[in-house]
Amino acid sequence: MTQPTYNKTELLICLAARQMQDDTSAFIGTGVPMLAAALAKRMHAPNLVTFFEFGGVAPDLAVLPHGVGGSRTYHRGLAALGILDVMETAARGLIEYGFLGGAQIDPYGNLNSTVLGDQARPKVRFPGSGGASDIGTYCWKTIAIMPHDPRKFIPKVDFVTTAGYLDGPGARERAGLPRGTGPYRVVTNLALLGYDETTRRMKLLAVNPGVTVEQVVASTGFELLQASPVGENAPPTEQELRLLREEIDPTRLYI
Amino acid sequence: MTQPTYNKTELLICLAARQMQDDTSAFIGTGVPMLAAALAKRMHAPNLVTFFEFGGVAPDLAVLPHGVGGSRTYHRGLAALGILDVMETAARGLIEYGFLGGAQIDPYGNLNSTVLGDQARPKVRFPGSGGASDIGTYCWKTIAIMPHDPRKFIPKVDFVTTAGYLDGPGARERAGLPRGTGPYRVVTNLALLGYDETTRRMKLLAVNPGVTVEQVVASTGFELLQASPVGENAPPTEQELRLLREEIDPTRLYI
Amino acid sequence: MSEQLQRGIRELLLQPDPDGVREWMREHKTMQLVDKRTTEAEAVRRLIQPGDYLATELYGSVRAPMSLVREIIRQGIGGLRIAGQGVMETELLIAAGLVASIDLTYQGWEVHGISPVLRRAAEGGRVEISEWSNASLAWRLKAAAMGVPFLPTRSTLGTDTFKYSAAKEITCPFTGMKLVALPATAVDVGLIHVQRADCYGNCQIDGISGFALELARAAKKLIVSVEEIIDNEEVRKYPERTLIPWFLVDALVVAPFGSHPGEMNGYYWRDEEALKDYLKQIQTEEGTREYLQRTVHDIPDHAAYLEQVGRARQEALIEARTRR
Amino acid sequence: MSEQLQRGIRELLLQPDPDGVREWMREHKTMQLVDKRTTEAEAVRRLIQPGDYLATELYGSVRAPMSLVREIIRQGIGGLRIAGQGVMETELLIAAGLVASIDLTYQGWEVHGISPVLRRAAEGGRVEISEWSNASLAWRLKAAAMGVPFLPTRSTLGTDTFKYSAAKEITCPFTGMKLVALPATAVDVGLIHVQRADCYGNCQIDGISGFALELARAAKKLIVSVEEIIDNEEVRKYPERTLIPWFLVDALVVAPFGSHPGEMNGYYWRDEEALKDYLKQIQTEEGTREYLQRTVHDIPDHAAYLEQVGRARQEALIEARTRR
Repeated sequence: MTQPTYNKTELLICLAARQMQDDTSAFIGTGVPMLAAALAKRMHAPNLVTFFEFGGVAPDLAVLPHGVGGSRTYHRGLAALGILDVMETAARGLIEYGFLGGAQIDPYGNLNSTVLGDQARPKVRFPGSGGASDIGTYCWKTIAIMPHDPRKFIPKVDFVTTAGYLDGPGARERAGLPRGTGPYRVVTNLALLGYDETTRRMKLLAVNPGVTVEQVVASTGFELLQASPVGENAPPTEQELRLLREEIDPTRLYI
Repeated sequence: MTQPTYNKTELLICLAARQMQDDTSAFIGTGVPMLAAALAKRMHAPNLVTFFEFGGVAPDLAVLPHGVGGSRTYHRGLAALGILDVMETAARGLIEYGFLGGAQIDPYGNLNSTVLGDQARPKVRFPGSGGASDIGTYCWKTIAIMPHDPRKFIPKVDFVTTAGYLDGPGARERAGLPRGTGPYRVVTNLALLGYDETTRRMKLLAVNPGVTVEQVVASTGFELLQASPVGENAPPTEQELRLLREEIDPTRLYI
Repeated sequence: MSEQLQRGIRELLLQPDPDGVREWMREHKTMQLVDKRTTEAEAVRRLIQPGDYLATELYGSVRAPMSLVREIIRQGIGGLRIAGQGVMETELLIAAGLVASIDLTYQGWEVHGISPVLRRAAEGGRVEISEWSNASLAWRLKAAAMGVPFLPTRSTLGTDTFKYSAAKEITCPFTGMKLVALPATAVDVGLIHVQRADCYGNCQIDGISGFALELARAAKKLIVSVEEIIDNEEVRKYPERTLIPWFLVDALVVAPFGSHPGEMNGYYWRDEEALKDYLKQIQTEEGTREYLQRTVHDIPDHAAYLEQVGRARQEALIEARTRR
Repeated sequence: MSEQLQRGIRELLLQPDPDGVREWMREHKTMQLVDKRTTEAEAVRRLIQPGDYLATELYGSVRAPMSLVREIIRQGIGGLRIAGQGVMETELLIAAGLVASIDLTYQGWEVHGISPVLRRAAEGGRVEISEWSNASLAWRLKAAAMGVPFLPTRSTLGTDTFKYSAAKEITCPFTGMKLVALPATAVDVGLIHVQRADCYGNCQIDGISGFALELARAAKKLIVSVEEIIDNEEVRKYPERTLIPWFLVDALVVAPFGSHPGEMNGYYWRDEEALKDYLKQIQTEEGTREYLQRTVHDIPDHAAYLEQVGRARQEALIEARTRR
């Protein structure tokens, strides 16, 4: 059996989908997280519940939403609430996973989606926190989806839009963030990464198909811990790809 | 033309109704305030809007509610909200009048609807604040409806359930209560009372038909200021009584 | 603002603990769509322990979870702390001697006057009472629903209602205004009666929402009783009508006439005759005992209660209901 | 908690003032049931002043009050402070150079990437920006809606988002927990687009409510645009569907396709073609000017805008709408 071909987005979706357990809930943004949730529900997590920022809960996702407030975030859903109801559901500890992205990430999983350079007169202005800082505060486990690039994986982000482990063990708790929360995974085009339980620093868990550990290290702008052994992520399966292409995103809005 | 006969409740309703201006709003409890609002709307204040504690707004009142949460508080109303939405509407300064009652009232309009005697082991236990303390905080003008009795109009209430002018001028503001709020009128079976703008003490404005100033003074357990001259309240008119008996409460639930 | 900040003299009946509640929620709540229908007996047995902190919704003789309250009495679960915004629902619990302490805002009968049951309990020193305003208790639930340990308000400033509460004065960091900090109440058990839900617990309410949304979100364990079950398809067709989503609900009890002798908007009117009978009986301790014996202890469940009410009276109440 | 409490370094764009807002509300809002229908031109002229603090709802290209935003640009009302939770609605105001400062949470295009308009304005130092999270801005509206000067949250603790805001850390008086105090924003003007209202402004929304309830209650002046007017009888039949009651609404603008090129649940789908055209044009300053010239300045009103869109395209978008 030949391995089916797939593109980078499809790989990210599959890797992200595999991180979510059944019978849990995920705070979902547009793009990869949405498709990952849809895929996870069809594969191993039929009872995964999706929450969308502006109030949508558990939609059918028959047509993919274009944004986190779109009508497809609650079409045939179980509830159509408001932004605060969803955020407060997370605040009460009821949402397990939260998806994040950003222009920069540091070894402690702090994320920057605000500016490069000075906030008052930035070199590059990004959209800002949006729900990211809320998600990073309240969801139990956050999963960052990032392109793997040494200019993005850097020792210190220009701006901490969303708190990761801040400056190390105990820092979240000292800052007043909810007990037991924090970065969980980073899914990139090269690898799957996690965090060391003691040092709270980023750790390479598994490389993507055809990628070497050296490539990942070279693409990371800070010293990367490594699991022993470093695993290898299985490529998207035929079933995953078929679901993605035929059922989840047949019009190729995202993939 | 002979003066029509009326009972005490009918008189209280008419006096209370006459205190409310058109194009305003009133926070309404069951009993006299509800009938007063219904009467005011049919007489001089067609645009008076009624708010009920648990969310009812501007119902038709075709059937009188039995309680502040009943279905008749929003039947054919303009909105059916929740308790906090109504309370916060008052908190934002949008509700003009609030009706209150109690077992005791003092010269500054402080009201007791909690206990006689010690709170921990009371001589008599009353229902407690309910919405009274909220109404007394947020409505611009509160109107108390009370039986006139020297044991109820006393120098110092056993328990300040609801803040009147507390201990005098400036006390509400010092306590942090909203600027410009406070007791406005007291409607009793004997008289209509207000408050002196300087001393914030209760003041006799007008006696009820057939009642003398002396009777009111004798029925008040503290020194009562008097308007000069003290007016005389007109008795319920035939029109008021007809509306009350034929349209507002034809089954005599309250009157 | 050099003035001394005041604090209420009562002890908290429930300590705010957002992180503890988060961990509890994560461990005990499920996102699974499972049929949560059960009986009053089973729901109460499984979810309510002696000493729990309870709150009921709505209020008075309106949309009140009476069949659940009667079952608590039947099982004799005592030492309860309650948020006492109530008429008959909480009064029955006090009457049965099951209540140790009350975060009280109102216990009475509105136009029908004060509560003889509360009078006997309070004047006899048999319950510990903290005083709150009605909105304050709802904001305390809201605080828990928001996952914060307190919410600020201006309500009750300057009163003895504040003094005999467990609230504290604070100063606004922006304006210097004096405010009351209301401690969050993530109650152990919430009891709510609604018109409709699907079998998973997605609940719809006709008319005012009272404080159902706040209580449902503040409760660690939530028992909902419903007049009728609707298909999940109906929920999915009108997702904005889901005021209480399924994952908040731990048990769902189908209880037609569940608010009896109170009313239920769109379903039945209040049973004036039964209420008058009740109000007469509770004037004395003996009458109260008789009432509880007859309407709770002598009958096994809500079905038997409805038989006692009788079909003819039920039909009359349905006929007299408030309609759109 | 001996640790030093932090505070954000940005100045407040709007000072919380509950008593001032109360007095403003009492003087300016009316409880009267008057027909509030008017045009975009009249509503904007009467209710929006240069320098006002504005907020729009919903978000993105969804249920957004686009016809009102275009009218503000047409009238060139500048120096605005805005609560920047937006995609096209707020981006257009920034593009037109009307925005002086932003309480920003998100200005971008989600899957379509970052905002070239915000980039040029921010990188060129033409707008002052404070940073907030999405929920924080909604809670700030909620604080104003509750009549309190602040609300506590745990969100943004430890971040630069907090550091570049105007929030302050406080300590919980019950638990000692560190919290962020979010200052209330009783905005000068709120702009909301909804599906339906009666002529008095009793508004119904299909689907998620976003932060419409909070904004409507936080706004000193509220302009609502609607897809269609319904009879007051419909409102009275389903009073629980009134999410924004009439007395909050100062002007009501009937604007079919008012969210175009965005979508409107139950009414029309998003106009992908128009959005792509827009996204292409705003890549450059010149393109942006051209776009504004063509879709705003060259045409007198929303009716003319809809003619520009064309009937055929409108029908296709209606056909593609999300249905129950």
